[in-house]
Amino acid sequence: MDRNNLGKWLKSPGKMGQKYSLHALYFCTGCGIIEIPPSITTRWDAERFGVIPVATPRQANLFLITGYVSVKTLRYIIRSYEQMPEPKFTVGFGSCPINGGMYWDSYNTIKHLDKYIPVDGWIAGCMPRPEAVFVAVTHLWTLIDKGMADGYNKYRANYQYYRENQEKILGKLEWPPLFSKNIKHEEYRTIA
Amino acid sequence: MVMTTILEIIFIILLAGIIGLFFLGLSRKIMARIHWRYGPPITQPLIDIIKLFNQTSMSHGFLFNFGIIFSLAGSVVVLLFLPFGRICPLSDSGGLLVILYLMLIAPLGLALSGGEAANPYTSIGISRKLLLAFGYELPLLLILLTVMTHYNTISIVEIVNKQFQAGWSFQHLSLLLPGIAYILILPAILGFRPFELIQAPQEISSGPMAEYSGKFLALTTIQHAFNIFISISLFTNLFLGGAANPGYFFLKILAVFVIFLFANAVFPRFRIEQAIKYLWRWPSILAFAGLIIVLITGKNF
Amino acid sequence: MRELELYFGPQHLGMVGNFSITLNVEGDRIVKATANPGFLHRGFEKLMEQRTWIQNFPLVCRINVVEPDHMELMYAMAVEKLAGIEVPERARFIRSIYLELARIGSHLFGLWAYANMLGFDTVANWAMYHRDLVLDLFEELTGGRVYHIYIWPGGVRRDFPEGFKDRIINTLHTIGSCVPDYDNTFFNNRVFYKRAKNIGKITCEEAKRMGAVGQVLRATGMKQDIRKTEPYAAYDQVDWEIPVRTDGDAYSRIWVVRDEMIESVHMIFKLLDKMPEGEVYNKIPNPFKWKIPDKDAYVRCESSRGELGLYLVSNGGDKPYRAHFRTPSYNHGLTILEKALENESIADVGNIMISLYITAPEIDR
Amino acid sequence: MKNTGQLLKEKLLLSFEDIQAEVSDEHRLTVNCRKDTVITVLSFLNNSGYDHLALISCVDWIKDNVLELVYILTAYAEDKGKAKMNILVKTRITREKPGLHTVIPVFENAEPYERELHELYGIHFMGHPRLTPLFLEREYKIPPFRKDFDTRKYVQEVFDQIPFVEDKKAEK
Repeated sequence: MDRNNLGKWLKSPGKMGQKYSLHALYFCTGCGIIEIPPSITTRWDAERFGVIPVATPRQANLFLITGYVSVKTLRYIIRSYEQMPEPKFTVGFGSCPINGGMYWDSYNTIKHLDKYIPVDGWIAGCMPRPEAVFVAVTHLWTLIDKGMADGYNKYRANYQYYRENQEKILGKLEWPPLFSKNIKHEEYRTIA
Repeated sequence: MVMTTILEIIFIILLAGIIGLFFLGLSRKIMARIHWRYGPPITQPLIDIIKLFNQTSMSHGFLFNFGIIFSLAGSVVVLLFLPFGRICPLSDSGGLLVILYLMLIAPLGLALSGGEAANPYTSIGISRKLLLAFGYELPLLLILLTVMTHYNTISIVEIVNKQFQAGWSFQHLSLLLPGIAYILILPAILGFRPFELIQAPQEISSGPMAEYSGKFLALTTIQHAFNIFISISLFTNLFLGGAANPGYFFLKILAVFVIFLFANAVFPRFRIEQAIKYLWRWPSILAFAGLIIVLITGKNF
Repeated sequence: MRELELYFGPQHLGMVGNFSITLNVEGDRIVKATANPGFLHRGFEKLMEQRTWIQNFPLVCRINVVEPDHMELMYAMAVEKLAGIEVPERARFIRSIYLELARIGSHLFGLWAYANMLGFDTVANWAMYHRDLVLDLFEELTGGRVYHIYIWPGGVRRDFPEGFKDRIINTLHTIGSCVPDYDNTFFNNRVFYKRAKNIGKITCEEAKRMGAVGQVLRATGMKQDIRKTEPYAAYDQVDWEIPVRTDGDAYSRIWVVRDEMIESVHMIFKLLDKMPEGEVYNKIPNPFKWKIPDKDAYVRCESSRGELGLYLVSNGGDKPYRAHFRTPSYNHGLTILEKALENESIADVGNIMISLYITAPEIDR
Repeated sequence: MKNTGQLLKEKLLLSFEDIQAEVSDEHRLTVNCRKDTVITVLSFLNNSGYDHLALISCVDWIKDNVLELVYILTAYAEDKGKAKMNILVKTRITREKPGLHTVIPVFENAEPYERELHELYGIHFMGHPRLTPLFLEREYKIPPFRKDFDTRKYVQEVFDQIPFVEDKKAEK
């Protein structure tokens, strides 16, 4: 952990800030939420790594998809994800968002979450232990350091494809598209 | 003369920001220890702010941006009228009444900004914030009136000076009741439990903050830090005798803050009507009684 | 005054699980509340029809994540009833101890949720820590922290390990020694009393009419507990009391939960004293060829939220023909919640919801 | 000495003509009745003290081409004999256009159960105030809990057909 490395802070404050201040959106998408209270309270205390749950997507930059995603939840996941300010990171928690896990033949759960929104990392297992959350967080740090946690750029660049997939499952989405076309990362910087 | 004033202004704003953020970090650390946790580093609020400034921010229109700046400016202006030890940039020009008036600007600014966001939780949060402000303004006004009558001045610097001569206000029997009343309403001014109902993340999704992202959230955090500094400094200046040098003053406000933090840890939050009922009952009665006592006993100075 | 439609959840810090309520509010008062479940619907009962009798065990425990153990018990009991399997005496005691530990864990989780809802982080953190101590016991006993799959048709999967009895006693003493702390800071707190008293009030008559069970019913003064009326496992072997309160509001419900937790601790001590020696497992037929005669069964037990039932139908095959769980949160979350929220303040939505002890996965299944 | 179940069975058989009742277990009474007498049987049982509707379930007997509805009743009672009883009231309806009267007037908490069965089995409950979707987001041609709905095939047809974004990009 290089949180106390002042040189790095001066060199790239944005990156360091994103690393050590991960505000996780509190959204109980599935049964994985049962391990979130232990990991944010006394026994494991995620706050010492700067990970705290926040109430609204506007304040969050880490989206923990805790467990299986039913079709009805997917709509709200997309909605919340699009509301989060960039840069934002998504981590799938548990086996179910990876490939359906236990519910591989259920008619109401999404099998591969990354077909609908970009996911930066996965935590496998059912149920992953709270330690696994911390392993994921340290991996995410490495990814942010190397600039590889760029799911949000991918979302922007492939927005049309993602939106098509979303509409195939959910029917017509009631909110307007976030981007009018697929935007490349460099292009976006010049617009914004 | 002008130069020193400007330097003092910059110094006090920086200092208040640093101390406020330090207090925020300290509160997270101490609360964590009370929870039997290790807690975040004390610089965590600063890290959060650095991150927030490096995020994209969603604006909801002109008033949304303006309101935040307005409330931040309101807090900054209050700072200039508060003596910090001997440093007080605008001590001659203002008094308690100005402070009382300016302290209302910060919630109003947030209300302006949140009203533009058009999120129902934001509007509920703002109505709670304004109601709570009305709740504590009444006893606060009574307390300040008592203090002003007792010391026969509206200048806060003079009040501090008089306390140097005659001991802290708490040692004056006639100011005991208002002092207790101030202690009772201070959690409400600080937004501590049991009055932590403005944000109340479990009830109204962090209320006025619900729509803030990126730099707006950073600015509101800084404003919150200023607010903590201001409310505790005012209390220290009025009742704990201020201080002759900044170091001593800092120790005093630190002690006050930590004591209120402990109270914060052992209460759930009120509902808004219960909070108002509480604020308008005991603190107001005590402050009013204090005012009458002071009026009867007459001016001491 | 203008009526406003407010969406409470599913993304909300005060939500228990993935659940949503649509509130019609006038000012601060709720005019009408509509529960909107289904965010966690996985079609469990359909999936169970496609798996063999034994394969279903990993599935059933995932129905309610807060308290998987009673789900296992329910399924095992139903299978035992259909197939006519007996459970050894020692296994009955182990089941009871295990289920009571699960009840304590679940109640501590509920306490976390409730304290957190009221903004009482301190107690919330303590409760979660104590729950972790209970989960440590489970981990040693079964190998899993959350999902255990410990109860099996014909008994339990394995006996207590060496010295496990002492560790249970140690853990319970640790938790028990903090009860005065909890009482002083939380249960006897004046602000808590003000927040919870007369909130979400339902009378005994209403509760019966709307199918309330568990704490919600016991908080209205009705002394009903399936552990007493239809004893399963080893609950008829020891003496214990049903804690009851009479006011039917959030305050009484939380106090019932607290009393129940303490009663559970005492019960575990009594069960440990009386526990006989012997086998813990009656052999079942080869699970790959296991066919169960053409019958149906309804079994029920008292989970930490109230009456939990399972209607299980077999058509003589190697898979269940139909399974239907009757979960306690179902009526609490869909009927009583809508009634209890009427004319309350927005600030109390989460308060009432958690005091009714609703868990969303149970409703949706 | 007859137990509670036997007594209740005799009482039921006296009051109703076209029902079969059977005490299969010590604490279990199964009642089979026609679909139009369900509501009267339930209200009779409610008045005799079995006032807790625990569950309304449905079994799809596809070979006989019927849906079997099961109402499970227990009692809120401190009297041991009564509290132990489980009463299963069963009725059979056709699979095509299934419909019967709602039991909400008798048991208020039947509302969500009936809504669920409407959604998952396609049973229409006449007189139900809101038969709106409860759990499901997508629409299904065959209600998903019926035996002829094959969820594995459905998963293959719907979820597995959606391409990964990388594949899609490579295509273009």
